[in-house]
Amino acid sequence: MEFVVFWVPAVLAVGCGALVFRFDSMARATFSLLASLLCTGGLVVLLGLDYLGVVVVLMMTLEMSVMAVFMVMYMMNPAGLTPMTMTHNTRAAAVVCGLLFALLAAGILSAPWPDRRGRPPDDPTLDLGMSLMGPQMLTMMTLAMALFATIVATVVLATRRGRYDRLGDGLRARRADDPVPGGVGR
Amino acid sequence: MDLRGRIVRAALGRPRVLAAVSAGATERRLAVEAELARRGWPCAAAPAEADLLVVAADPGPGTAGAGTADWVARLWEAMPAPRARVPLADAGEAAAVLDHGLAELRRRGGARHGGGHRGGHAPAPPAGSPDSPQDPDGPHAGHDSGLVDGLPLAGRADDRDGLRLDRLHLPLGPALPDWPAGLVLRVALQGDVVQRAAVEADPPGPGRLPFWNEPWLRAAAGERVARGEAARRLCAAHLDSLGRFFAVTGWPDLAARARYARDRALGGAGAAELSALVRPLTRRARGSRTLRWLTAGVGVLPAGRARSLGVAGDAHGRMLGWLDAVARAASACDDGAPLAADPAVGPRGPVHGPVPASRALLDALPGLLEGAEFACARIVVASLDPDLDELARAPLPGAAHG
Amino acid sequence: MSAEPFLLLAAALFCVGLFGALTQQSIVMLMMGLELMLGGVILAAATVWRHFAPATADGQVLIIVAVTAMALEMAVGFAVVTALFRSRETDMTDMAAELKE
Amino acid sequence: MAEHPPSWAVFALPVLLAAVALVTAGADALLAAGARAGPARSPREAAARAAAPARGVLRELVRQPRRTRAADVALVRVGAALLPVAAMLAGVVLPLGFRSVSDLPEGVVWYNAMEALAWAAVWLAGWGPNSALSLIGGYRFLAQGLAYEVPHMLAITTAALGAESLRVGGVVDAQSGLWFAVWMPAAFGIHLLSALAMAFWGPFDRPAGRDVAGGAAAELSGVDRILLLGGRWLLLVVAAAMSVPLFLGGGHGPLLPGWAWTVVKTAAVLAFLLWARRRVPALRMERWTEAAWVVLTPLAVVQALVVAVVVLHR
Repeated sequence: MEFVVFWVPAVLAVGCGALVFRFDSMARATFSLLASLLCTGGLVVLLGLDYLGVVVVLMMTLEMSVMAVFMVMYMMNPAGLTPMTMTHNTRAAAVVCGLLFALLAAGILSAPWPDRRGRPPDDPTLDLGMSLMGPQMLTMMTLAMALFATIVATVVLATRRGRYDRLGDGLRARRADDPVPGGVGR
Repeated sequence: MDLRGRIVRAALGRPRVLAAVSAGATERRLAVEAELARRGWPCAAAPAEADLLVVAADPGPGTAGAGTADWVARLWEAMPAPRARVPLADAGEAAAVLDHGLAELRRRGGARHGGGHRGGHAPAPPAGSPDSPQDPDGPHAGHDSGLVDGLPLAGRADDRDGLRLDRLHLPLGPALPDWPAGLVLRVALQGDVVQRAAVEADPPGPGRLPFWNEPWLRAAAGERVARGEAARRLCAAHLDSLGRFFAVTGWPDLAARARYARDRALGGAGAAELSALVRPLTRRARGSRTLRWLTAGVGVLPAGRARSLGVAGDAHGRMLGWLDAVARAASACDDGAPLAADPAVGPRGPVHGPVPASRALLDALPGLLEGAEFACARIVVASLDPDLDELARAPLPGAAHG
Repeated sequence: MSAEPFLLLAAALFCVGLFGALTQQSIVMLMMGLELMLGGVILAAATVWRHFAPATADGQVLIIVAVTAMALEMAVGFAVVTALFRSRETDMTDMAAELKE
Repeated sequence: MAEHPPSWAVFALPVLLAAVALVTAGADALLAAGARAGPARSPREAAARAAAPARGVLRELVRQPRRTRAADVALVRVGAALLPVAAMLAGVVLPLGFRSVSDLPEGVVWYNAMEALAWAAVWLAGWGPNSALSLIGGYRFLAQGLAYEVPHMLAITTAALGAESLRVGGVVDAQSGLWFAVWMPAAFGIHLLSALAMAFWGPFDRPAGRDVAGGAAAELSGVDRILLLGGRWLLLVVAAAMSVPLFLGGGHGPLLPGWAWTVVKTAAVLAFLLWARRRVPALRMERWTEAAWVVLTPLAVVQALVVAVVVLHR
């Protein structure tokens, strides 16, 4: 049973991951990546981290769905109805990756892994919460700052119109001048 | 096998009907819609969900006739089996034609499972929207020029947001749900934003009076027409427009009520009954702050232009105008006095203007549609609701019977 | 189950992702490769937490960081692509405007 | 306090959810027909009207599936099938009374993750047929998702915060006294809105709206159509039913047993949604997104803050 529960998602994860770069349709590539990451999330649950596994599933579903739209918008040849050859250095990359995998595998199989120290807490989610939001909150604060900076940076990068374009010099306009008026008018 | 036959029978008992309506067939469309509502048969929004195709399309003059045959044939191709198709030549035959269609559908539904000769491959209709079968570019088309699977690929062009994304050319209409019959808009879409639109109106064949203008035209021709009859027609015309408007803004409940009132108006209900039907409709539509929030500021016409077209400045205002006119007309339905021939103002505007009122509305469309998102574009079209019947060569006063 | 199969799988995901990231020309596809690599990291972190250090939450925190990194990488990636798409066109119109003068 | 359910519950859940979905759809069809053709003249006519969804299912079963040109059939199939599966999986944590099929330790997050699968499902079903209108439906759902998801997450987080538990059973237990709907009304309202939005139904039905000829479902026929449109009803039922354990006290109530209270409350929520749908036009995302981000999200944050302060001082 355990064998099936591990190997089915494992094979699917790697298989779908490889297919991402084989498919010539953007939609298929994106959702193949999603399938791969969903399997990863499932395996994280299998490892006893229910909360994080489900969060991975949630985040990846939302991310990949949005990604699909950007893919269709920006990729050359969105549907990839014509075969897509947008690769370079395939051979060198294959050699590098093969070597890396061999190296990692050798390391994994030969390393003298330490014994387990301690035992899992009853509620790993509580444990995670305490270490994220506990006395210091350092990790959480850093992540929050990073997220905030990203929001600002991405908006600056992606938008063409600033608030002076929208609300006029001096920001006096009562309603923003947008190509499509929003619901609140700001 | 009897069980299977019964399942097919039950399943097809109330088929979904798709009406293919060309310009000039307004009366037949109304008859079909009223009959469907009476029987509780659903109206299909797209060929994929339709079982029965009712063709109320005249072969128009010249090339337009060939065009009509073409789009109807494509609709038919896009319907999955079991399916049936019936022509409707006269509004009075609607009930008989639907009965015939149902019998035909049941026969085919049975035959498919018996003989299986209709089974096998589903037809492969062209890509694009179900109602715009000539659309050559599916959205799967890419940047590169060339053909894939026989479909040309989309090119890039300037867009509203300065990104130069793929542009998709496709015709909207003539068989979109809640769409003016006969209207085809050739639009360039980027995502769901209309970048450019051109109107292609298929004028109806000669020989039929525009249904909504009929009382005024007849009065102008010297016939005695009761004022109440004109008011009734006006009321029904605006209720029809309101039905479309509400359907397109996504308020199916109010759309259904408007259409029920319209069917009653055309079915000869008295002024009291009509007013009772119209009053709650008006109150709800007027009182809905959500509707105002959603449709105010959509499809804004400059004041002068709006005045010359005889409509209000934005979609919400145009809807309010219809509501007022409907309420007024509903109470005047029983007026027996003769209709004066002179200020012949039909539902869309003056009946005898140098240019048909709907032509002016059509000319206003492309400018309003550019840069609008698809949903807004639909609302703009529904809020102007041009009547393509009017584009037939307008019969001169006194020659209406010619 | 023991830790090795999980770690091998994580390594495989990482390498497949790396292959994609190295070979793909377009930024978007490159990001897909990065996502896969981070998927491998997530799996490895979960394995390490489970099999070697369950008493502390370090492995879990690492997963949170990796998930955040994925989100950030995607957001920034698409913002950059959007900016590129836009600037390429504005460059061209700027040039056109200069020519006119 | 959650008891272990019998093993047949796994099989009973889909049947039960489908039955509730069919009844809800029937009630909606009855109301719709009443608006279009006047009140039913006989009980027989009313029954025939209410049977419309069931007849629709039969009808699609005898119909051929159809294919559009250059369609990606595999993606359509995956998308259409994913929607009901996601709804069922989300329903796993739904308690009937005080028992659910599986009271997962982080049931609230599970529910959120499963309904999020609808994003992928609807987009795939819209993209697959290679048809402009159906793709517009797919795009619209993603825009809708971006609008509703953040307030929605905050709303259900608020419920979990109030109960200090991510377990749905725990949230129900915390409401043995005061219902959450009473002291977190904003979160409750937002959850109802997002229930409609995630099922792209009612005022949020634009992804499958009639103005795009059925949107994501425009090109589907046969089993695919049943799966997508049925999945949508299932999602609506699950999301509406979820508001009962999260905000309306689950099975808590006087006199009646827990399961009966769950049924009564779920029916009340569904009836309210059916009624509300008839009162409001559909919300377009180009207007709604801004409202959701500028008004609802801060509102949800403030609500969560208030609840957090209350919980700290309890």
